[in-house]
Amino acid sequence: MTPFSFEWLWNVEYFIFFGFLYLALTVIGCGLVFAAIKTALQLMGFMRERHF
Amino acid sequence: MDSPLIPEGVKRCSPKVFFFWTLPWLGLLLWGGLAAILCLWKGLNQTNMSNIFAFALWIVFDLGLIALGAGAFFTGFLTYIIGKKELKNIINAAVIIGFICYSGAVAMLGIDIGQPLRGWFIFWHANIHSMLVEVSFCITCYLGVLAVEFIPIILANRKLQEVKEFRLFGHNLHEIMAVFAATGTFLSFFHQGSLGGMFGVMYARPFAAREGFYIWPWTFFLFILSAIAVGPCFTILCTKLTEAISRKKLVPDNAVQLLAKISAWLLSAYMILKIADTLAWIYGIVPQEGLTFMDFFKQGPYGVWMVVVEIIICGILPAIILMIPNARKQTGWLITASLLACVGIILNRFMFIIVTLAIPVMPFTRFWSYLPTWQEWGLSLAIVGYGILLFSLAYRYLPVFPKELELNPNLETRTA
Amino acid sequence: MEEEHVHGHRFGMVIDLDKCTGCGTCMVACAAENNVSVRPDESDKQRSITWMQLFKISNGKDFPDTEVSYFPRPCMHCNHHPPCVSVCVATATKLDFHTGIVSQIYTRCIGCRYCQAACPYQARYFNWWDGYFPKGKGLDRYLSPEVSPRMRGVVEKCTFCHHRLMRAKNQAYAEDRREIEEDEYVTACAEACPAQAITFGDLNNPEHKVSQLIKHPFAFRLLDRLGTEPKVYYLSSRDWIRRLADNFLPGEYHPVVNKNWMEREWSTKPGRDTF
Amino acid sequence: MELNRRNFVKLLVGGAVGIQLTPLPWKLTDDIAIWTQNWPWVPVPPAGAFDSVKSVCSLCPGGCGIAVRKVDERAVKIEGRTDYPVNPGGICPIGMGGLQLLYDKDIRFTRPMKRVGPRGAGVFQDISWEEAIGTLCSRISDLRSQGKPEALAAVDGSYMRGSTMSLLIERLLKAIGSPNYLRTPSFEDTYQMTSTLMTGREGPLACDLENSDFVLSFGCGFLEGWEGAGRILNAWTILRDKALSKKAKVVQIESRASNTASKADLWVPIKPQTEAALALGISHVLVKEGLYNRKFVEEQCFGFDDWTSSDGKEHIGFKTLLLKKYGPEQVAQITGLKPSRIVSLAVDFAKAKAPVALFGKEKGDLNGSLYECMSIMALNALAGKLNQPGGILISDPLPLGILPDFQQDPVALAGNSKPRLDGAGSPSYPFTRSLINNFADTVSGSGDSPVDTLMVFSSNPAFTLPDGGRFKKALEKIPFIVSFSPFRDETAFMADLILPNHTYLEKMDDVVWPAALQFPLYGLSRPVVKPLYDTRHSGDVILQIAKKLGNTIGDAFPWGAYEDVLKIRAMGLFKSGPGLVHYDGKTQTWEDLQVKTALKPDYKDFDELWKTLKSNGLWYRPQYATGAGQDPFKTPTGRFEFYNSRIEQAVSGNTRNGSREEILDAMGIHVRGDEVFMPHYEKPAIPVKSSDYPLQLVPYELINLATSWTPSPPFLMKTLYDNELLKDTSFAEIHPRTAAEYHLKDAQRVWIESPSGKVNVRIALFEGAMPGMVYLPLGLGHSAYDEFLRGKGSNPNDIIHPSKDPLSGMPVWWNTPVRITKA
Amino acid sequence: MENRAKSSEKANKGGWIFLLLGFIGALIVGWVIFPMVLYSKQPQPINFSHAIHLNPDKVDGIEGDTEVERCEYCHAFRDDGTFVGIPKLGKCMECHDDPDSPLGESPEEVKFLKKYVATETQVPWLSYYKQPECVYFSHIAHVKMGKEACKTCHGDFGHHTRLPLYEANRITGYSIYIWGKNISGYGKNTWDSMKMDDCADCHTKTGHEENNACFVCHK
Repeated sequence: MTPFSFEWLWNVEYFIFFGFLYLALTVIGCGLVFAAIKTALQLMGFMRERHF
Repeated sequence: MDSPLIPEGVKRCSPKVFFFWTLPWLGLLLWGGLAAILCLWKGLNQTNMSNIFAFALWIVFDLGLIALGAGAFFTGFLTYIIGKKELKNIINAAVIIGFICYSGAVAMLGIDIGQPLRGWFIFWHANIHSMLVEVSFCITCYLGVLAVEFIPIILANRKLQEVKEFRLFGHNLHEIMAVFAATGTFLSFFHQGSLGGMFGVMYARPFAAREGFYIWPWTFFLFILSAIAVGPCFTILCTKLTEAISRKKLVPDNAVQLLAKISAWLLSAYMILKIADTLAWIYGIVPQEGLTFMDFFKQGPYGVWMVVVEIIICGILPAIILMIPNARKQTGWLITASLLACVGIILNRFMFIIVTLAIPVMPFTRFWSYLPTWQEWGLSLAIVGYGILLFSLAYRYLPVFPKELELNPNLETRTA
Repeated sequence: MEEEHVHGHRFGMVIDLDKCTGCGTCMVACAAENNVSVRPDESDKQRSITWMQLFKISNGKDFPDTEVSYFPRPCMHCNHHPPCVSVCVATATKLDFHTGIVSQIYTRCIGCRYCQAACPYQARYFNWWDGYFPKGKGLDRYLSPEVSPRMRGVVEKCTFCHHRLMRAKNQAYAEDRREIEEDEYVTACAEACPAQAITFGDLNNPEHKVSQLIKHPFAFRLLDRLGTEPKVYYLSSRDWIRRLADNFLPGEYHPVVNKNWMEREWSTKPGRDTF
Repeated sequence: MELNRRNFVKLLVGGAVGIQLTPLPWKLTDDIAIWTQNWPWVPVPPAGAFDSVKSVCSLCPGGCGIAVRKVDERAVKIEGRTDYPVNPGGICPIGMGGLQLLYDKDIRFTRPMKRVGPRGAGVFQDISWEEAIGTLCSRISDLRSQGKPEALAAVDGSYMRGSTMSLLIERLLKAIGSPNYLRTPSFEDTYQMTSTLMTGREGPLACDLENSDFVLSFGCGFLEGWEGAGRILNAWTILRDKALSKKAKVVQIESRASNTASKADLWVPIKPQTEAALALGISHVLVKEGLYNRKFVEEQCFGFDDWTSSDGKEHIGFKTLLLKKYGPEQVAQITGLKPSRIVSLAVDFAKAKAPVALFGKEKGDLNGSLYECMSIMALNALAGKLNQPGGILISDPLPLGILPDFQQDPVALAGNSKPRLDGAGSPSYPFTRSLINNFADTVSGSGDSPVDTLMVFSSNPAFTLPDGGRFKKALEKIPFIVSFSPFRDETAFMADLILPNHTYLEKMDDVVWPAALQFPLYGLSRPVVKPLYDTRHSGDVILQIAKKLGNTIGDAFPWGAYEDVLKIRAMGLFKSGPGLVHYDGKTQTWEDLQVKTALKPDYKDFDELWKTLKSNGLWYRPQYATGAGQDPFKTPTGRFEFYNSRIEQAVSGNTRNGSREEILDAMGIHVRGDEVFMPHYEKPAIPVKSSDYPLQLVPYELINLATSWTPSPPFLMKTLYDNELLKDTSFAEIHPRTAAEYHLKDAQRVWIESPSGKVNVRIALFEGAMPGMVYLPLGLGHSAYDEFLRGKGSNPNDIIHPSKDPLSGMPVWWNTPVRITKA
Repeated sequence: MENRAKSSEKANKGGWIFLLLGFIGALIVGWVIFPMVLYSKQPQPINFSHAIHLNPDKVDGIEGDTEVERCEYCHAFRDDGTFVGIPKLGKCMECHDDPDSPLGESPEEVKFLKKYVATETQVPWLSYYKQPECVYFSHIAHVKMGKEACKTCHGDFGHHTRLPLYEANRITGYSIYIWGKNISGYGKNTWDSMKMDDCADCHTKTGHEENNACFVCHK
């Protein structure tokens, strides 16, 4: 549910609940994107890849 | 012939043997698949669930799986957040087991609801007061996390490593694993808890109803505790099982022992609280609603013995065994204890689901009984098959156990 | 959710068990009014759908002191934190604070059945099958357009014939009224009961018969001590029936003394334990 | 730069990312969910204009007013009428489910048909109405040309005696020349004999329940659907209200803790069929304690005290009989009650202001025992409560128009002079009008069937007759059977020709004086929907048959349509005096019944009456049906007869046909002397060794199961408990101790076996069942209709082993010796 | 090992094009092709011109001072407050009573008279604004009590001379007017779409939140 839906209530419960949900999703998303971009940069040689 | 896929230097059985090994599990999958199709095509009348037993075998399986899968997030937590380095040798296994349990559970839930195609309503039209919503949110998110944690392990496959993109991507993901571990821990805490909450909040069902703290009934915390206490036991069981089947040592003892020790402490803590909770319930809620503890066991096959078994034989006993260093050092005892603990937790979930529903609340309504149909069994067992299959594949083609080579140096020479 | 709603209506029902004869007209009227389909085998009581259900009860005494009676059980439309509402994942069931009616939206329900597990009155029914309307058999020809037929895989329950409230409102609007009269909105079961055992009305309105009846010493509710605050009340002069309406520890139940019957008016010794 | 595997993967990845930024995945997800909300196979009821059509329910003798809610042309709901004086708003579950009888196509005949499969299989072939009527007519003409019109017979099950349909059927037979007009037995028959014999009045049972303050019910299933639930259950509620303020009391005399017994203020469990003894026992106390109504007995009764007839013969009076044979101890012996209970009942009965003793077991749609009925009548008389508020009201039949007389041709005259096949009206059964069970025995008894053609009207005797399947056997012998049933019932399945009637919601027909109503009322049902299929009103079909047969027969039916006949009948009402055709729904008809002020009709002329009758379906006269108030008794003595001169005449008048002994034996009367002519109790002769059949089968009825010729609407299956019907098996209620004797557990499968046959059922342990009895519900065990009813449960009628009721000769269905064995 | 890596490096050059290609292709499919495929189009049985009927110079007899009243002349309320919706043939035949004498000169009317009036068969109109079975909507509550104009939800239908094609969603069977012409689901006018959110938003804006209770609009 997004704040744009009429079922959304502007009260603290909703903020906390969905706040955490979207936070979790964002973290996961950002994590993936970060890894992806880093990889891309390394591939394009903008960034040194540590050897392992 | 699949040797280029097998991790460098380790020994695996011949493809033929492996093929035959997969057959029974494929069979289970087939059975489950058929059941699933029937249920989706014709509806849930294919099961023996009813208006009385709204929840049944599948939910028991789900809760069981999720509880046992807790090893993943907890081990992850210990490894990446607390920084218990020795657990790095078992974390992969833990993650895969976790992934299996959760993906299996979600798949079952998808078929268990009457309108699977509307499943996403849970998210879009969520009723945030429902514990089940909390559960669904966290489980799906956490499944995502598990997938992310699983990716580097997959990408570590010998063949995939050759592709530079994959190699780098996997590596980069692995570097920020702590973030995911943290997220996973957070999510898991909540859905494990909410699963308990689900039953605790059914205040009109005296057998399940519990007092609590703020919006969370005590079962909320008990479920978390029980899950993190038993999850590691299940991880241990699985690795021990793999070791037994592959007839070689895969995980250094210190890792296993550490897990066992932690389990021991948590299990003991859980037992203390569980007993306290049970007493509080017997002398608090039950009489409040005009019942006595024994009233619940007047009818039907479910007797007090279940409570006894759950708390004493499958709770206190394993706790003690794991608590004693010499005991848990002996594989036999270790496995027995872990097994008991796992049985205990499943029994606990069973009581909260089946027994709760089987006991009529209105004094003049009668007790109903329930037996699953082959469709229900099929789908449930299919998850088992799926788990074993996936784990076997992972074990065969991925470097699941980093220390495998070290622990089995003599085999090295013989590998091609 | 927790908020008590004194404003607006609070529709409720009073069922007189002395008058209830167990004839089952309410069940049939309900099914006919609400497009509940009939399956070839309705003897599978765990799966048959009866929004209004008659529970047969007995005082358990041996011949010739045996006595049977009935509990007609619609949805209780619990007034305080209905067990089913808070657990529904998709907000498919809600307590409307302006009518006191607990709604159930079939097209929103995803069929997780958590509400069934939570409801102690067994008032919620899952559609294990699609409605039974074979082609050309004609069973679909008497369906009412005022209630949408349900599809397989969703939960349904008594709605206090909410569509009749809408019908009454429409009528009122057509006559330039905003408020409706007591007798304009009555559930199908109450209307059909040949013994007039069921009274329906607004519990918030002191004028309405129901709000007077619930003050009667014989009035009680099902599983009252759970705290669900049902809006369905029962009346019975018989003690054993009132005792069966809830769980009691030994000594907890206090009989309602019925003065009328205490005086031994009739020379015959009445074989009833309320005397 | 070629599209190798790697780049193809890239293409896909790009696409996968891109598609997320379009509505496609999201709209699809949404639409698929919406698809599940509008599955094409889930019916969508068409909307339209709402309407409510007023009519009258004719599914049982209760004659409730119904309002059918319609959407455009579809009927969607049946509701009770609040502007109908019989039932204030409520109706019974069967009436409530009535729409399924209209719309469920598989339980109906949709057009005329002829049988092609074997009998009972229900395989038919469509034919035209012309062919159908032609076939029947040629058959009849053949019979007449062979000079044996009496080989034509008809069974009529229409609930109301004197309903216009019955009249036409009897008239048709008479015109053709057959005396063999048969009716399915109902309690009205028993009451009518009783009333005729004791009061000389032939009106239907009219009882003023609403005004009673002490209802002594000898097994009436008030809550099981007695005489139609709509009005009775409302009366029940009125009694409940009074009961709470201890102003009224209901006592139920019955062997089983039925709903009525449980909900009554007092349950008096007695052995089945000893009701007569109890009634006489109570009378004994009244007489002994001088609690009876001296004035009434002395002034208006005959044969109470000992007396001497004109020929100087000494006769004992009813009083002597009571005192001699029915003392509390003696009765206690018979009924199994405590003597004290009998005394107290009598005292209460006497004390009450408006007491009534009622008869008619269960729903009252099966006959009762004549002497038992007389004994209870006698009790009412002793209390002097006949034609009193709250009591039984002696009445004349509804003053409906009489159809003009007609000429019979010689063939008809010859045929009509032949004796009836069932012996009704013969010296053995002087007062009975129809004995369908004898008919069955005669047919199956004789070599080849004396009946050539049997017409069956609105009845299903093959299922409803409590005769152990005798009638079904008879049917197999009858060469040609014609069914006019709208439903695919058991009897119709035996028929060779189907001329389907409309269902009750598609036709105009009359409801003559709803059962037990205390004032005269004439209801007229109307078609609430246009007939759905190619069916025809049997009334019209009879007229068409008569026309086709022509000559005197045709002349006997000069009317164009059935409606014309109804109009003639209504004219009679108009002529008979003032009446009302509107009821406001407020004034309680039962309250101002005694108002003796002259009634002002609410119609100007007959046309208005007829018009309103057709639209509002109602004509009534809200006054006591006490005929000519002052001297209500039209017996030979002009009094209420304890000692019955008509029976006396019947017996002595026939001595030429044999000795008095033989005649009494033929009548099935075992007592001798003056007792024969007075209400008395006779221990029934059990035809078999009690050691072989130690238990007793008592069929019982449920208000939520149709037990007569109309099928139960499928909705009712929801109301049955799973210890009444489980899957396809019904249950026999027996007492746990009895079950223990035979080592039977709850829900166990057993055979219940009587001399007439056996049925397979499950056991339902019930503390409220009298030990030693086996209770089976009527209404289940159909072999016809559709999946909702076919093969569900067992029909007790199949194993009932009926003996003959003394004097009336009707089947005694309430005591069949049975044994029980594990299945 | 080494050269294999090299070759892969080579093939990689310009790989990004494909990534981009896929991306753009997807956008086109999603935004352009999908909407075209999703909806089926079909014409009404005959054309009906609201404009002509509402034009007093062309048609007299359709009385009413306000536009709403003129709408209600055909789209009327019954005595019990229910709404007629698209009028039945009987209503049309109040004026078009004689199949042989058209009142106007439109060929469509002739077709109408021949095909329907003559045979007295109902016109199988396709309803643009039909809400699904699960929805209960009281016109009288909105129009009479709520004083809402017809066009608030139906747009300015009164001035159409041609009935637009009827477009139905192939999956849901809903008329396109429910979701709205714009595939993205956005619209600027109140009548652009008829989704649950649209009803609810209006209720909220007009201060009738209580009417967002489920049972007010669902049956």
